[in-house]
Amino acid sequence: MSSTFSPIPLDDLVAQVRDGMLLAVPADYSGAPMAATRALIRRGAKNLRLVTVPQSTLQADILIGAGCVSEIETAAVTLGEFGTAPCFTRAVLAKKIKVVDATCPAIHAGFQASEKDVPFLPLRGILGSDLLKHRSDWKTVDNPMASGNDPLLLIPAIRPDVALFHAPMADREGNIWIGRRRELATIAHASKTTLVTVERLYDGSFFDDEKMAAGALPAFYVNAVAVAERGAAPVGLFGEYEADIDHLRAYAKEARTEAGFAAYLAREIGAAKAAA
Amino acid sequence: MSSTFSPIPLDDLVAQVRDGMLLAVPADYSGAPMAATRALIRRGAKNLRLVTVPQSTLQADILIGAGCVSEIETAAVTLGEFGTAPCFTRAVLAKKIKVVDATCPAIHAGFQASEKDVPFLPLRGILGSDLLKHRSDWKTVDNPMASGNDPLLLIPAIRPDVALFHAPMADREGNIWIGRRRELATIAHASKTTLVTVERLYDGSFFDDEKMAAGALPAFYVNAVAVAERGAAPVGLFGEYEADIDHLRAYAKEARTEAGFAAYLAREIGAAKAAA
Amino acid sequence: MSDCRPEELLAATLADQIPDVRHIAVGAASPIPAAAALLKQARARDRVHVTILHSRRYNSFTDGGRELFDAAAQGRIDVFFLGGVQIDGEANINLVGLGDYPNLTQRFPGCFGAPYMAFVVPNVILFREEHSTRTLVKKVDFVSAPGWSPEGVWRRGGPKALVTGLAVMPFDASRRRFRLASVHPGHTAEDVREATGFDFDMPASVPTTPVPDLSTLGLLRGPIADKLREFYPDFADRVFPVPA
Amino acid sequence: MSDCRPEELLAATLADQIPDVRHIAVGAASPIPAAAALLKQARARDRVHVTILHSRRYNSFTDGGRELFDAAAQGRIDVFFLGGVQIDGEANINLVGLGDYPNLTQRFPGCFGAPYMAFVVPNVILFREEHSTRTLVKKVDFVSAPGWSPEGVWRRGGPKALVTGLAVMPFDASRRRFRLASVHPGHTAEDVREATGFDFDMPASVPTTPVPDLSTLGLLRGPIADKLREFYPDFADRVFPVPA
Repeated sequence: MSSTFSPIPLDDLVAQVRDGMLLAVPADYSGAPMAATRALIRRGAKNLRLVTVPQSTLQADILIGAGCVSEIETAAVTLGEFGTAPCFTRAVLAKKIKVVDATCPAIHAGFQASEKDVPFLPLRGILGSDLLKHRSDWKTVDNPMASGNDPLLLIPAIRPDVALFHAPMADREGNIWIGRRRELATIAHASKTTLVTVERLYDGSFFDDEKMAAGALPAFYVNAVAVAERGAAPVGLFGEYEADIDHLRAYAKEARTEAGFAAYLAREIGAAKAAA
Repeated sequence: MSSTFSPIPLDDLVAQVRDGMLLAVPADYSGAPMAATRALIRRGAKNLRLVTVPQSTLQADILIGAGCVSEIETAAVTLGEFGTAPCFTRAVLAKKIKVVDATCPAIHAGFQASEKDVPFLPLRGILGSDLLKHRSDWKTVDNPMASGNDPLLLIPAIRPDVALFHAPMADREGNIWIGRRRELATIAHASKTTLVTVERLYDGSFFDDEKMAAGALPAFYVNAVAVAERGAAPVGLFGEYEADIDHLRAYAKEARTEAGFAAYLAREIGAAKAAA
Repeated sequence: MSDCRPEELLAATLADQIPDVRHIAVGAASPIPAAAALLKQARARDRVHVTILHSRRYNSFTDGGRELFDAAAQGRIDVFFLGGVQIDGEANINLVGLGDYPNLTQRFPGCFGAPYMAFVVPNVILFREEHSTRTLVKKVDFVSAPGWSPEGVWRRGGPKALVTGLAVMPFDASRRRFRLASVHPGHTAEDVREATGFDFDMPASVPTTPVPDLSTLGLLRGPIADKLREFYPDFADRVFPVPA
Repeated sequence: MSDCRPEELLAATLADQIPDVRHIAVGAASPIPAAAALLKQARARDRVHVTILHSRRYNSFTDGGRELFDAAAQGRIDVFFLGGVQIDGEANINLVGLGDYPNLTQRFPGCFGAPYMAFVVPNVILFREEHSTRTLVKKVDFVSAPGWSPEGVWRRGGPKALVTGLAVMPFDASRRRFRLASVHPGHTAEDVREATGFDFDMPASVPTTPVPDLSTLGLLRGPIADKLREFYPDFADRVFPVPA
């Protein structure tokens, strides 16, 4: 990428996530794009199909609670030590969203298949799990490389319309520093469009220093960057800040009721809950 | 890994590469273990089956010239701008070694399959190449995820007995700094045993600094480490030193004859050519 | 027992289930298994690598979220812990919900990596503090990960034992059956039978789970509590309060 | 032409074969294609990303050796250059050897990534300076990468043109045939016919390959020569000597 890179405003960035798109987001340990999520909710995004890589916490829960999500493929949605994810749980039981239950390695494999542009990746294990009963897109075949009976699961490629995540830095060429959170590279490789929010700009090129280059995602995978200070909060950001435990604990309690979640939405995000 | 890590002498390290083993080595841009290769030649290694990830230059050529190799799977062996690899070329034409011709992405896919412990990875392209006529281990199947005619190549897992490469640093816990040469991680993941030579020891843990951690291969993949200063020379080492152009140019000329190569072997490696 | 907290007993008991291995991994939100892994490491003669996903210090993965699963597939992880909202008599675990999926009456987070780790890790230890007919059921409502597999299905490992707040129950995959091996102090085999929704083998005489000795308690309350404080501060403060 | 070196003509001619794209990649040991890619970048209205594997500055891959191939599979690389020890009339290329494999009479390095890149990159440009019946043959001894594929075989791209020291020959995969589009200054269409071992379409009148204009030469000799000096110092010094 040449010197023509420049970040865009956050609202312009999230405008590229259009209603109905398949949206990939990372787990809370690898750059949850919370500022962008709040902006998405404020703009009233609808019918997003979410795929979490491989699980999600607060981000999926508030997107679901705000009525932005019609479907979610996930290995788990939870608030971790603060309990089950209240909006997710409520929406599933009320059948307001469709859950496509998965397991972590299958989601990773689906992204790797897309990264290589192959229709599937084989995966060991999982056979006999009830997941398979509800995943007609997963296919069990007899291992074509073996002579005998050797059932093997094939996981189809997952190709999101857009990937959205938060990272510590973008450099002046638009490269993103992701450190050892390499699933972010895989997510970007696998997605048609990649949108990134960053804490700050880095004055120079990561590629001028092999130590920084080792943690860089090249700019040519990235379609747009917006600066969002503390853009992962109240979730933590690797190497930058810890999760705001008090916020998450309070959320877990407040969002237990619809009314409580609506109050949270209005106060913390400045958004009214979308009509159901 | 705990504080019990300590490097071992180079000769003890290469003693773990036993005759007949399937040995994986990286390309010249990602840490060619030349000091270890010279030690291997001095100890008179025999019948090694070499797999280059995905190609090789001087390393494969001198191992072959010294009579250490019975078989090589490779996407290419060449001295690059200095011409064809003389010992490789001679040995192939004289049928002293068996060449299993491959292509770069197939070798990468074979290692990734092993990394996931799946029997194969599918790969697009390649169909119609004469490579397939001589690779009975590669299998063309009808894409099991498609309804119609969609031929697809399956590449079997490559699982080396031992991986051997050179890297800039090991830390006090035995973690290896590989920077952005991430094929070294894949090679280590895929191999039963991983042996590494390093330029120097790093006083501390890479994991105390997220910037260093981003380029680290965790110690639990590494079976032994030896310190070998300028251990990739006369090949270059990423971020450390450039190739010794004069050496390589002279080698390309000298090794054009058997006698010339024998002289090189005696002078540069201190080894007599093994009996054919 | 007066001097041993339940969490200490469970950590020591879990540690006793861990064979001599090279690499023990602990998933998210598992303070007691984390304590058990660190205890095993501290008491081992040989070097034992412990990965605790929740930790920065005990997590040296650098290849992204898939590395835990790939490393397990490579046979590099010898022990892993799994829980279950429900666990049944054939060691199937349910992490998804109650009711007739997808028509659930209760929803839990989801399967995480359990359907995979249960196959590729040689020694899976099931851990669930609550031992009741609500958690240990005849048949789970949803099989997140099966406890055993029919012949011909590739499977390197699986559940080897279940540890609960009441008992230690090894699992025999060939017989698809648990056996009561010991009952924690203060409880009886009959308590276990009443609190368990599935059939299991009950020997005529069931020993009491040994309480941790002073040296083990010293490790737990000293160096291991200090380590846990990094990544499970709430747990460490509650179970191992720093003396005023 | 007196003022234009052959390498400059070839670089400019290759650049003219590159459509307006986002990402041009250049493999190992390819100084003239590298110059062509940088020239296209310099003259493009929109931002063009150039990856030169041989370079540190023009190589921003961070996912290991597979990334070039994965990025190409993802459709992120629009143009790639391939050579061939032999190239035949159906755009098959041979990088392996002469003779009846594996009983070769001459051995070359090997296929590298050609069998893959020829399928996944939309615009593959074949480049071989030597234009002779030795290099351009009726049928290659070994098909490293086929020039075309039968219906039903997934294929996003393939050879679009061949540039040699004599001529520019676009390739029509549907007809499996080259066409002579232009002959470099100083040569005739008949020269090309005599030096080519395969049949190709020859229009009644064949234009001369345009020589680079002064602005193009200025770019090649100025900023592009400076860039090439980083990773092809020998080539840059030979073709673009720094004035004493």
